[in-house]
Amino acid sequence: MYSPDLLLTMYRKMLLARRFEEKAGQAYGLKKIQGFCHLYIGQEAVVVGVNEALRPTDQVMTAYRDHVHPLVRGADAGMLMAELYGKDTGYSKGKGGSMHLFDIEHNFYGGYGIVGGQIPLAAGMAFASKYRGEDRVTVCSFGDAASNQGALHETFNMAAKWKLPVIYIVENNKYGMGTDVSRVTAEPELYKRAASYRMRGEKVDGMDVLKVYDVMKDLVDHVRKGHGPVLLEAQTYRFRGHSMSDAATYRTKEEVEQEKGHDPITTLRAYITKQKIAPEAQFELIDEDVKREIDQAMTFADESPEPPLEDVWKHTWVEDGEPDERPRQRVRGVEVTWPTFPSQFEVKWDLEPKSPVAAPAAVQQKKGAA
Amino acid sequence: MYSPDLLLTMYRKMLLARRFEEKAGQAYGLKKIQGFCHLYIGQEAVVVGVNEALRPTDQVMTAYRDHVHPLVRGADAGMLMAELYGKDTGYSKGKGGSMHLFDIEHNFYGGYGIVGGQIPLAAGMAFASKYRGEDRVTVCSFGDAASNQGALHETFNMAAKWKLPVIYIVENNKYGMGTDVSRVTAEPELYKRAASYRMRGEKVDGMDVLKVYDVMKDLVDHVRKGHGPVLLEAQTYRFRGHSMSDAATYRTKEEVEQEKGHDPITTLRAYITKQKIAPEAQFELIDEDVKREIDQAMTFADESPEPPLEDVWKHTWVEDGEPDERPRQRVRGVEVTWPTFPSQFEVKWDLEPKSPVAAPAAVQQKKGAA
Amino acid sequence: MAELAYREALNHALDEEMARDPRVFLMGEEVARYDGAYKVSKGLLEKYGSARVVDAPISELGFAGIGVGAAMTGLRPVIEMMTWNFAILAMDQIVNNAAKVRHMSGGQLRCPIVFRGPGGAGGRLSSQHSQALEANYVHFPGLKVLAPGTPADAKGLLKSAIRDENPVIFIEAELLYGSKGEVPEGEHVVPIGLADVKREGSDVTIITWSRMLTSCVLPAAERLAANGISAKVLDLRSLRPFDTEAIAAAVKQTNRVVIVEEGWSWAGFGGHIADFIARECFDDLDAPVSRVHGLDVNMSYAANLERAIQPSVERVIEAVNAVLYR
Amino acid sequence: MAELAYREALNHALDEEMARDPRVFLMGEEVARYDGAYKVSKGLLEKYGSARVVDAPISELGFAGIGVGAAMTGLRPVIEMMTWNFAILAMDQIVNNAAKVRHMSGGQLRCPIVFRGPGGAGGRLSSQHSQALEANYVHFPGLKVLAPGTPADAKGLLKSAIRDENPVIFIEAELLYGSKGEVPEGEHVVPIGLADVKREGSDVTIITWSRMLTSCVLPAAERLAANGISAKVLDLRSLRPFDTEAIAAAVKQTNRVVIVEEGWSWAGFGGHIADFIARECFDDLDAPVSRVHGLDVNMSYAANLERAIQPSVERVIEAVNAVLYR
Ligand SMILES: Cc1ncc(C[n+]2csc(CCOP(=O)(O)OP(=O)(O)O)c2C)c(N)n1
Ligand SMILES: Cc1ncc(C[n+]2csc(CCOP(=O)(O)OP(=O)(O)O)c2C)c(N)n1
Ligand SMILES: [Mg+2]
Ligand SMILES: [Mg+2]
Repeated sequence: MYSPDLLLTMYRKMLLARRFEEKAGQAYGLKKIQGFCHLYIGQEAVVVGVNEALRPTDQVMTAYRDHVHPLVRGADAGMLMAELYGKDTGYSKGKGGSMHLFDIEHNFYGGYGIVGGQIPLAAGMAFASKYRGEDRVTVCSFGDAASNQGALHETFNMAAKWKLPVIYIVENNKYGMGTDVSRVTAEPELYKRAASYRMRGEKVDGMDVLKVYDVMKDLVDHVRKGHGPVLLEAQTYRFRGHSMSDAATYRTKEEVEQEKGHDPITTLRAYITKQKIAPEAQFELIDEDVKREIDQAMTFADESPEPPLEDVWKHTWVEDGEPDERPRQRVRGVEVTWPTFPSQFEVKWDLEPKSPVAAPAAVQQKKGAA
Repeated sequence: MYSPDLLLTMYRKMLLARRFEEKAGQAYGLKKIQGFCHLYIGQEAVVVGVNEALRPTDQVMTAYRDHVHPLVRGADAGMLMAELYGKDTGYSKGKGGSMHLFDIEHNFYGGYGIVGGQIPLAAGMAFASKYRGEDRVTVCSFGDAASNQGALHETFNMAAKWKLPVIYIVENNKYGMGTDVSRVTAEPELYKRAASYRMRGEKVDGMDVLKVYDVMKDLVDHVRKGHGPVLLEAQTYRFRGHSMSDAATYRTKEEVEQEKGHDPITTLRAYITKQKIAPEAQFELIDEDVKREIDQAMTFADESPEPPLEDVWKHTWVEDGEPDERPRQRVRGVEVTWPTFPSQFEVKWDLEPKSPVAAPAAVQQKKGAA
Repeated sequence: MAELAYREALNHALDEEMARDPRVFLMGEEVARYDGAYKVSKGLLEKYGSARVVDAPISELGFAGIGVGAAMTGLRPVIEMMTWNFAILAMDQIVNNAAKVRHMSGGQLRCPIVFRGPGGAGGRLSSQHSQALEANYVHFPGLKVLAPGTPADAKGLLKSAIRDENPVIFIEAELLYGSKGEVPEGEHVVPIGLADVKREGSDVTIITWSRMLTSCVLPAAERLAANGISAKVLDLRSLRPFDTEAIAAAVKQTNRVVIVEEGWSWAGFGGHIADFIARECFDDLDAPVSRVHGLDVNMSYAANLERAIQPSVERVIEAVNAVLYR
Repeated sequence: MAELAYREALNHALDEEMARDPRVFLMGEEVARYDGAYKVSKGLLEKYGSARVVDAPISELGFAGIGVGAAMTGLRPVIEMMTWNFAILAMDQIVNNAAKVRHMSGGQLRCPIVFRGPGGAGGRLSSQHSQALEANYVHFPGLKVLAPGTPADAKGLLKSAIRDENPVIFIEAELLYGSKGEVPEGEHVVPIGLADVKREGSDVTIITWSRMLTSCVLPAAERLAANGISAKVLDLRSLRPFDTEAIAAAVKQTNRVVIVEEGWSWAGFGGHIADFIARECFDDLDAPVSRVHGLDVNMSYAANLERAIQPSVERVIEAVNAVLYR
């Protein structure tokens, strides 16, 4: 059913994500990373299951728990870590840090710190795709707690009404900081919110990468066909605290231990083994390979210089004629393909196909009508 | 089934509302009223049906289409009109005007101009009632278009989760300014939105005051019993434009004429007549009485002085020891009963009855955890 | 030259830029079928269709953010705020996303978007509907802020705003939409950052922008002239960036300055300009900079109070007399 | 006197006011079971129960408005914003309802509410999380704005804020929560509107508020003293209203002024104070007022850039030398 390649890719990516985050956590302990730092450990099945159902040209964005989303899209681990370190070789030249990773080359559009703030952006990106007639979907993740933001309500309504090609993933890890989602949410079954907008809503076991992948395949198909946006609730769990400074005493040891029993990496590995798709030795190769990649990333980040001081003046505004930065090109010296959008095209979309109400005759008025 | 007294009160109030608005419209034409002025003509069944199901101590608020809401609560028509004229004898001493009527004596809490902005306020008022253990409900109206504001989503969630004694009335008059609600709303059956918050949602024919009254009786009961907030969609129609400067070409003459066929005042009068509750002569008495009241109101507004110029400096802040204004007392010289709230009481409400999750041990942290 | 109303000038700018560049679209409440609450977008729906002239629900935060997302991926949105009073709801998307996304992405993204709509008093609208809020946006790095006071500047600056690679806050004046003025024919683009001398003079410089130019400042200058006082009128038009050179030159020439703005004084934009002058042109000043601004109170509905709260010709004349020690 | 951390001082103020007045309640994200994201509300849930210490969902606009409604009907809410960066989402409720409801009702209603939470940089948090936004609130009539820089002032001013009959914006400093200082025992209330001389001096006045007091200004004054320059340090604490008399007296005494603030300069609060001084104390000034402020760019994450963007002891010393023409 699943190709060995797909399964092993998923395995490798989940492991890469895990190891990256573990190292990030250690680096935080050493004060190499500072500020807020939100690890994704435990939730890997969501990001990987989602990503493998997408095309490289699809667009992805998320909140501040964002290290892993670009990583599984193909971002350079060393440059991600360098960004976490605040180094010149980071994706944002050290300007964004942990919460604001961006890898546009791989269609990863960030990394946002205001809870719920990215939700409208994704609809806008989907709007642009539809406007230009592109065959592209945008995927936007947010947390369970973000679902109580007004921005969600406003955006879902427009996305649904305009049938925008956007997939919203609520990564329901049961807590927003220290608050159990059901303590502050009248309808804690979050996917049910979709109905208010006549939007398709689904839930999935977010600890099982294959289930995530399966439902996503279906949803991506639905959206690509022009049936409008969807909301997918992925039920998952973060094994660590909300951020590095969270002692996480709001949940019991037992609860955490029990959830750790559903480690998505272990689960997939067991599946692969059971299906006899790969021998133990192959896992060992992958483990080593991942370890090497992460070690290199750490060394790279460690050895990278700070950004030059005069950079404080850059990138608050776009100066006349200033091009966009292409991080891997700048840092690694490779030629990258960069997503470009046409400046001349025809807009064929009729966003509001004629309804029974006739357009009004234009009226000249002396005064506004608000 | 309905007492004659109730029926005739409803009739009188709807008529009073209608006449008040007609005169306001005329005064606008004469530039005695300026700025924005939103008439309620056609929607009277909603406000009266709602109001008659309430106690005087219940609290009411609405948006900027607000002349009639205080009127049917018992506000002084002359002082309301004076406010529309911007006179010193107005409820807000001419500071608020058409969009910001307030009559706290009658528990009418305003008159707000930011679409959707009053929705959280009502929940806050209901919060205060519940906090003090009062047996009081708060009713908040808003328009169909307001239902797409994020404030609604955020507030409904909290109101439902905390079981606040608040009733939301969406006065669905089919248009927000020139926009048909179904053109911008993915789920145009607005009462269905309640389900997203596990809230009770109902719809009612808002052109029939008795139907509105009936459902409201039931809903008020539900809310007073502590079952949490409700959303009532009253399907109604405004016979005039959105505001005085709206030529209303976005709807057809036929549509307007057809809706005018459901005039709520005519409908109630026919019912009363059919039930042989009141003879024609009694209606004539009421009509005359209403006419007299409105005429007096117009004269009063006309003859009232402008506010004194030094008033610009008042009421932006509360000065030390400054009491609240009691408009009827100030203007009419009568002693009024003013809603007061205790400053010493015991809070017995347990907003969040113990859930399985234990409260965390307090943790001292070096750093914030956001 | 054609005589156009302010709203028509804006309409022409939108029309020309939409014709020129398919990436430009207009979104906001009532902009399509209703032709705009203030008729600025008249006729555009018919011409450009429903995907380029989009009637949005009353969801300011949401559609502001949709604009930002579209701008990040290659479009050039013009987001109409029915008034800037309502845009307060959208401020998070404007200041936390539009103004910061280039920076946070280390220059990978840009956000060429225009947020436009009327600011200031609309005439008898009381407290919630009468605010001149430019100061709140001028504060944020990453944004440009424009506030034209004439039809020609409205057109020319809106075209520049749409072509700019950065987020631009474009504040029109609710009470100017019907006002008329000459607008150059053909391609008329006013560069961002240049002030304009709307009247030459030598005794005092009056610095202003947006509606105050025609409602108070020019009439005051006229009356001052009749009294033998020659007032130079400098219309900033562009608030961020503003034209430091033009201001410095005017101060050097007249040594006396009055700043006139509709908004409140506390941490207002006029105070920023005054502070700039006091520090950068200290030696050229013969008197402290004087300011005329909306009274620091909430706006009243009553006609007489509303009048008293707003800057007036009389208050401008008084301020000029004060800096001239007359 | 007890030595307390800034967060403890705030906690005591809340605790005392809640004990004193049952109308006072605290609402915000994580304020109850988690004891507050910054532990300001530690222990209050246990003491006052879940209706008086309320964990809200992440719905800033909604719960700000709920606070306003509760304040309009007899309660005295304290609304915690996890940081002021997030409160931008709630700004409409703060400036359009809380600040205006007394006025629009012609004095029938009042809105005694405190919005409080940390402002300014938190340390390596990049652009969206590091903003000092007092200027945006100071702008609006109807609001009072406070920004204490020491534990004693934090406690005393928060008590005043809770007792005030108006909406109060109470800006704490994220980086000060752990800082310690003497706090008078017993009932300690600091009146709104009074500045405090935190160090006497005669050559120059440095005006500041919030974290800059201890992070830059006092250390700079110390170093200046070693170089024979006597700097007076005036801590405003209360931004709206601010202490015009204390400022005027200080300017009269020292004739030279430096204003130090964390936030941006454009239409910032420092500019407002500078403008006040330039106009009201023109004849007492021997040099233009100088300002030290956060650089007018978006905040970077990188340690060296973040440091460069913020005011520093060096920049304060430099500014003092400049006004002394040294
Ligand atoms: C508007 C806003 N309010 C509050 C915060 C502080 N904050 C950061 S993360 C967070 C919890 C979010 O939880 P959730 O959405 O479930 O995502 P998770 O962290 O679990 O991935 C909070 C309250 C913020 N960043 N933005
Ligand atoms: C936040 C905000 N956005 C826009 C407006 C302008 N406006 C005033 S009324 C209105 C339409 C509201 O329609 P609806 O909610 O259906 O109420 P109705 O007028 O039909 O009673 C609009 C767009 C406003 N006042 N506030
Ligand atoms: Mg979560
Ligand atoms: Mg409507």
